[in-house]
Amino acid sequence: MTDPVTDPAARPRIEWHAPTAEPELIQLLTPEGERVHHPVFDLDFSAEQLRGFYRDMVLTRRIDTEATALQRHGELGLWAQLLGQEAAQIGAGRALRAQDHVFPTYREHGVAWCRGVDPLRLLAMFRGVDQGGWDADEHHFGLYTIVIGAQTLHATGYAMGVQRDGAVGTGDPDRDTAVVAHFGDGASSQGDVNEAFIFAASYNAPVVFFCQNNQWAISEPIERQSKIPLYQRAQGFGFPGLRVDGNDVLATYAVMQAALQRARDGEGPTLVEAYTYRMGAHTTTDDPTRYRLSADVEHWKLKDPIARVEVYLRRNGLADDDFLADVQAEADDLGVTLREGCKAMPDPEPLSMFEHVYAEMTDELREQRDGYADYLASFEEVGR
Amino acid sequence: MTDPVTDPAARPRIEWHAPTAEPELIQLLTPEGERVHHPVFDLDFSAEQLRGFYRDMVLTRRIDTEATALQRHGELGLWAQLLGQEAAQIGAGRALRAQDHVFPTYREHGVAWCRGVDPLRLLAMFRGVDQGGWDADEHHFGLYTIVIGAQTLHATGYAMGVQRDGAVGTGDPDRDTAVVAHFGDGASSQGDVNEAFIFAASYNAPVVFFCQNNQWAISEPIERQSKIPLYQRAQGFGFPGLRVDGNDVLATYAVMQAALQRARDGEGPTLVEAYTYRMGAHTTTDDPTRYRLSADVEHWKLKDPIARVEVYLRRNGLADDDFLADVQAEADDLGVTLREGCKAMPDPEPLSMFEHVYAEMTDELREQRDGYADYLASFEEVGR
Amino acid sequence: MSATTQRITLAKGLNMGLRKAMEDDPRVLIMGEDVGKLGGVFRITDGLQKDFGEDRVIDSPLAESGIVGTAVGLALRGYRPVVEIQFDGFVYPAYDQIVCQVAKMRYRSRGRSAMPMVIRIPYGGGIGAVEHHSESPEAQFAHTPGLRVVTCSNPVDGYWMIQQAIACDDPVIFLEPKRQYHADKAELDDTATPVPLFTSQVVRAGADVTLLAYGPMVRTCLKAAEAAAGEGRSIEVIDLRTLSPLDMGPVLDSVRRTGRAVVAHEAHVNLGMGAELSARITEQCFYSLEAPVLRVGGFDTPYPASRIEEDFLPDLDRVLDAVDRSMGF
Amino acid sequence: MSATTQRITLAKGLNMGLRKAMEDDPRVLIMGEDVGKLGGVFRITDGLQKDFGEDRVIDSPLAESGIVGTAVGLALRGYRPVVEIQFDGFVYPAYDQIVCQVAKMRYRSRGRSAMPMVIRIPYGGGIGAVEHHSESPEAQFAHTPGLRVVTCSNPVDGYWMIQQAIACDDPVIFLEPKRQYHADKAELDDTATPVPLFTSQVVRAGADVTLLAYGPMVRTCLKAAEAAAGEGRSIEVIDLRTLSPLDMGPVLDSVRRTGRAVVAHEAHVNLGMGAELSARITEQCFYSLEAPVLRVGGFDTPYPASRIEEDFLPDLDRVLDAVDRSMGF
Ligand SMILES: Cc1ncc(C[n+]2csc(CCOP(=O)(O)OP(=O)(O)O)c2C)c(N)n1
Ligand SMILES: Cc1ncc(C[n+]2csc(CCOP(=O)(O)OP(=O)(O)O)c2C)c(N)n1
Ligand SMILES: [Mg+2]
Ligand SMILES: [Mg+2]
Repeated sequence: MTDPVTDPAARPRIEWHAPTAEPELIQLLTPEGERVHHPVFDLDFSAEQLRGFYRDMVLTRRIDTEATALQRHGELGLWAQLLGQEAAQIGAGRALRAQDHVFPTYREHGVAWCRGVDPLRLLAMFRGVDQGGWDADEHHFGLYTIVIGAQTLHATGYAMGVQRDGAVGTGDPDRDTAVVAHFGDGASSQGDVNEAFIFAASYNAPVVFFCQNNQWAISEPIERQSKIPLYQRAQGFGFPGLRVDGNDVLATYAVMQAALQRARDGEGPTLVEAYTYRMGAHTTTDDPTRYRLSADVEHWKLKDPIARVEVYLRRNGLADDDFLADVQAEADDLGVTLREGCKAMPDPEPLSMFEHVYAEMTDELREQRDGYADYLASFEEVGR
Repeated sequence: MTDPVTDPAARPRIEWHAPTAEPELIQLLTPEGERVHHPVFDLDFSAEQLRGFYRDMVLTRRIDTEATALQRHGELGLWAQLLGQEAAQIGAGRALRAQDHVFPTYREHGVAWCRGVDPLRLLAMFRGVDQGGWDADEHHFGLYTIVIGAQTLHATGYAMGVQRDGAVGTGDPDRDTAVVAHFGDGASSQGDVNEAFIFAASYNAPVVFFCQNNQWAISEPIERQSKIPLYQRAQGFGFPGLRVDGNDVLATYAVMQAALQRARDGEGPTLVEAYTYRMGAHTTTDDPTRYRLSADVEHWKLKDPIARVEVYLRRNGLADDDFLADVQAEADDLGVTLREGCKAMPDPEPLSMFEHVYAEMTDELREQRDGYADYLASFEEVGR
Repeated sequence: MSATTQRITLAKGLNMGLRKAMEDDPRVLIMGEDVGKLGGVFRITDGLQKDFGEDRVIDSPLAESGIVGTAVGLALRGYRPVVEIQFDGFVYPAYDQIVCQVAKMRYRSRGRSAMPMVIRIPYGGGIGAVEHHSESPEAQFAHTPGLRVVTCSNPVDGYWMIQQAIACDDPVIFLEPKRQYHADKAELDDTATPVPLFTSQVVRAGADVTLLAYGPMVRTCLKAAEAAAGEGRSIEVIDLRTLSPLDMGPVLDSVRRTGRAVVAHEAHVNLGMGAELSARITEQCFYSLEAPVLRVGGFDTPYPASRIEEDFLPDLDRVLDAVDRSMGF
Repeated sequence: MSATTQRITLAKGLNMGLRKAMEDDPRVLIMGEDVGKLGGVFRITDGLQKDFGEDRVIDSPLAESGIVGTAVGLALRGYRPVVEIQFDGFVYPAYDQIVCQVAKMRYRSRGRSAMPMVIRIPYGGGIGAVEHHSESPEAQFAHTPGLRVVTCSNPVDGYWMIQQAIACDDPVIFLEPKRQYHADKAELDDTATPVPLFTSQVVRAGADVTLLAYGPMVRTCLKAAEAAAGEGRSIEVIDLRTLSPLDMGPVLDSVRRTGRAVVAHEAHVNLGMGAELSARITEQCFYSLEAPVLRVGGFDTPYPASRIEEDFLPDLDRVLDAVDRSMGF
């Protein structure tokens, strides 16, 4: 026998090429504001809907810039900016139906907006007043999750619960329910995310994995996590993956609507990769100039998600100056509300720290609390 | 805009089909002992090599049956049987070069055999005499790992070390080094295994992921872990995956040799799925009749990895009765050696328990050990 | 009522308790590896999938973080998942989900999102197993606020405690002493009123020393007390049952009477439950103590090869040795 | 020798220590998230990738189990990986690899396979962060045999201890008090002979009470001792530095003199280091103790929202309150 180790000519070689050479990017509205068509994911959008997207994105961006400013002024401990990711989030958020349930990361301010969560509640969390002050069930929008990827399993389990409730595949549009797991490109490397893919595939759970590939996990470029397009990860787990232009709110909406409906219909999970870019810093403590070129950022500026909708609306006479001015005014009002609301937020009572550790406070914890209450009181006495 | 939720006709649908309908199974020797050819993975095997495979498999099977019997007689605490997986392991084991390094699960007795690990050392572990009594560096064969999947990361890290040592892609057959990560079909669901895929792809590490898909993870069938063929998992991570007939020692050898060489050449990781069947129980404490049909087992009996080589050897005059009888005699001798050696194994000294927790024993541990030594001595005094 | 009693093992008690909980509440689900057809490697879920279906007794992919993480989602959807971890040593891949997600969900949501989940873990050694099958991880959970940690020591407690844990609106780490699964039988009267879940119980009265134990060590300590009685020494044995929160009432009462306490567990001594008990007893009974609280536990080495595990595990003699040392002060 | 001294922060001390270790031994590697170009979110590895290259300062995919698990393989290949976990709360995905693999490799291989790995974890609170960024996980590691756990409290220790940890042939969990990174500066003389790694140090002598602290609490305790001195109370402060193994020598010496001990840490009181210290001190100094060992720690709640974290964390007043209570016995 010839030895393939020493005789290269005798070597059977494993020829391999990445699954597809050129990844398909689903797009309905180009960066230049040109409406393009797609053989599968095309929808007729009403003028009202388009104006709605525009308004959502402008207001979401305003929340983001206000929060960033508030952090600079010491009013927030931290803020995770979404600048550049408005279309991905509004597209995904607006494609939801009331009963659909969302598991966000820490950056889904636009989705929170779509779910009717008061932006002040987001600010409260980043201010350090609480750890998520909204009702996840009321808004069908879970608390922000900071441990990367953990929420993708929660979403999958929740979707398994939806199945068990018989709330998939009934054909009743108000009953059939999809679940969305948000995560980032960096998160795709976590064991939990991959286990979520496995559980979702195994049980055919009605969950949409929505990955905002904003090209960066803090300082690490996407290439560190995956050398091939992320959406292709799904096929190895046995379900479809799609890449959509995440700066295109129309395309994101259309693709998410299809993926959500697929889940509601009982056809199982889908991975949607929204290809976008984190225009700002990772958070307000980050300094991206240390690790990326401003030329890249400039390049992505040309793909701004809001500008292209504005161009389209104007060019097609779907929005006039009044409308745009109204939205601007609304954003300004929102800014004022946020600034004032944020600064007026009271700190929690120290003793509230001991609440909600358990359904009923344990005796040993009550002892700690009472001890601390006495201790605090002793200062007041001294103070008097 | 038509609403795709309420108007099914308006729905863009995500059409999806599993990557390939009929998975390709690489085979060189059919269950009937027919030599078939493969456009890529064909090798000329010498008669000596074929006889060697046969002998390896027979002896490995004997180790397995002896150990199983020893467990029944109370000499081992447990045994993880490899019955039916001999070809996968000998094929994978014999394709290694001396410097290649292996990270096994708890079932790689055949690979251990190929690496020159004394089978008594395997028995010692399952007897509870130690937790792995061989030198991993000497044999380039790591200790058995019981926590499912953990070793796939170790293998990947080791392979990163190999890269840093400059021991890939030099063209020197005695220097270029591949690493093998063994794991099972069940293990493919663990986060660690998927993270290992990610790290290996990200760093292009010289590691071969060798998955023995024996169809079962204790009582759970492969379908619980993956609805599509496992080898297809790899392509979503950006490296090739192949399925080989794991009951065909020739094909396993050929495919592994190619995958190992690919690693040594610096071309990165490969996933090899050896499609096989766990003919025995999961371990000696398991009762597979509770969860699987004996008809399935019967079906797989026809694919026995040893029988097909025997047929081929005989039919082609590559082995005569003497050879077969010699192997049988060698197996019998081995059986005697194992039985006697196992029973003769001394229990460890109780105080050895305190050794090797740290490079140097800490003072506090020495105190515990001395205290226990005194305590033990107090009984001896009483006994006297 | 004797018609309703039957003699059961711990394994049987747990199985019956799980069945009862599933009958009583359709939101109770069981998840884990091999819990379905096989009934779990210890057969604790035997027959449940057959009777309650695959949607309620769920064989999971082989991934512990996945199991606990999806159980979090199920709980958020209103279910009450009961998760089986196959062996103690395999809970660690799920540790992140348990301490960062399960434990904190109620707190961070200010009580809006409950996390009624039971995580069953067969634990402890003495079964001649290979690595990672004999661990005692209780302290690693009890240190985490938001979790409750309990352990049963006998068949009757097994039956009641698993039901009480499932009924609890907080996450409960439920530790099952695996070497007791089939060790003894006890009489179960399923019409009795069980003692509350988060209480410790004096299981043998005594006057000279208080012996604190839980799970697998209760049996050993009762035997030790028995043996000591032969030598005229009166040992009070307390089965802690709840490790977080601790039920210090019976413990402090007892130590105030005896003036001496010994804690026994299989877990490593260093930072084991014995450390916390010692600290609390000393803080609260300082003037009653005739001797320092002594600890008998697994040594501070990894769990050794099984042929010497009996040397690692505290046994009757080592417990009595500690009692002697305590009396010697 | 004053020419060689310079004033450094803890962050700088660690950075310099890492650089020194990498210069001294080509097998030393750094791995973690954002450790490369960014130099880590705290800049502890600042400049190292630039000088030692991408093969030695390795930005990893975002997966902690993957980081530690591959570091195990690198160590088996003969490297000495120094792993950075970005924040305390993110070490848990790696907990399995740490307690089941890293901690046991030497033991199970009977000394054949060493595991010289350092796992650096910025820990503790007080920086106004969101959830999972302020945890104190030391007890969860110190309970595990096979791991060594140390923590530095000041810039000079940071410089030396990180090098000593890297030189150690055992795995070391290296806890860095993140709120001290830039808090104070200290004079480093890099020609001095450092004190051995696994020792505790009396950092302020005193006669009335022994105050045991480590990491971020050392500074608080020194200030408390200072304040108490004003009121005529003499507090001895010990910086434990090593949490596993514990160096009980200086602790027992001190407590035998003072008769009183208070332990302070940010970690939850329940099953925290204070429990173990209390148990050991009481076991070994029973007749010297004038008061039970008292513990001041983070309360047994999840780490709260940052606006009230100062109420959660022990501060100078709470430490002094415990000292008062100790003196009151
Ligand atoms: C388990 C875990 N490890 C590390 C971190 C620290 N961290 C927070 S965000 C982040 C990067 C996440 O990147 P990506 O998933 O792409 O999301 P993005 O921030 O870009 O939206 C890291 C490393 C964390 N939160 N959780
Ligand atoms: C983390 C972990 N979880 C659970 C187990 C218990 N366990 C041992 S083997 C096994 C099944 C493994 O199946 P597979 O990966 O297919 O390997 P096989 O046993 O078939 O060779 C399980 C669940 C374990 N060892 N480790
Ligand atoms: Mg990102
Ligand atoms: Mg298998």
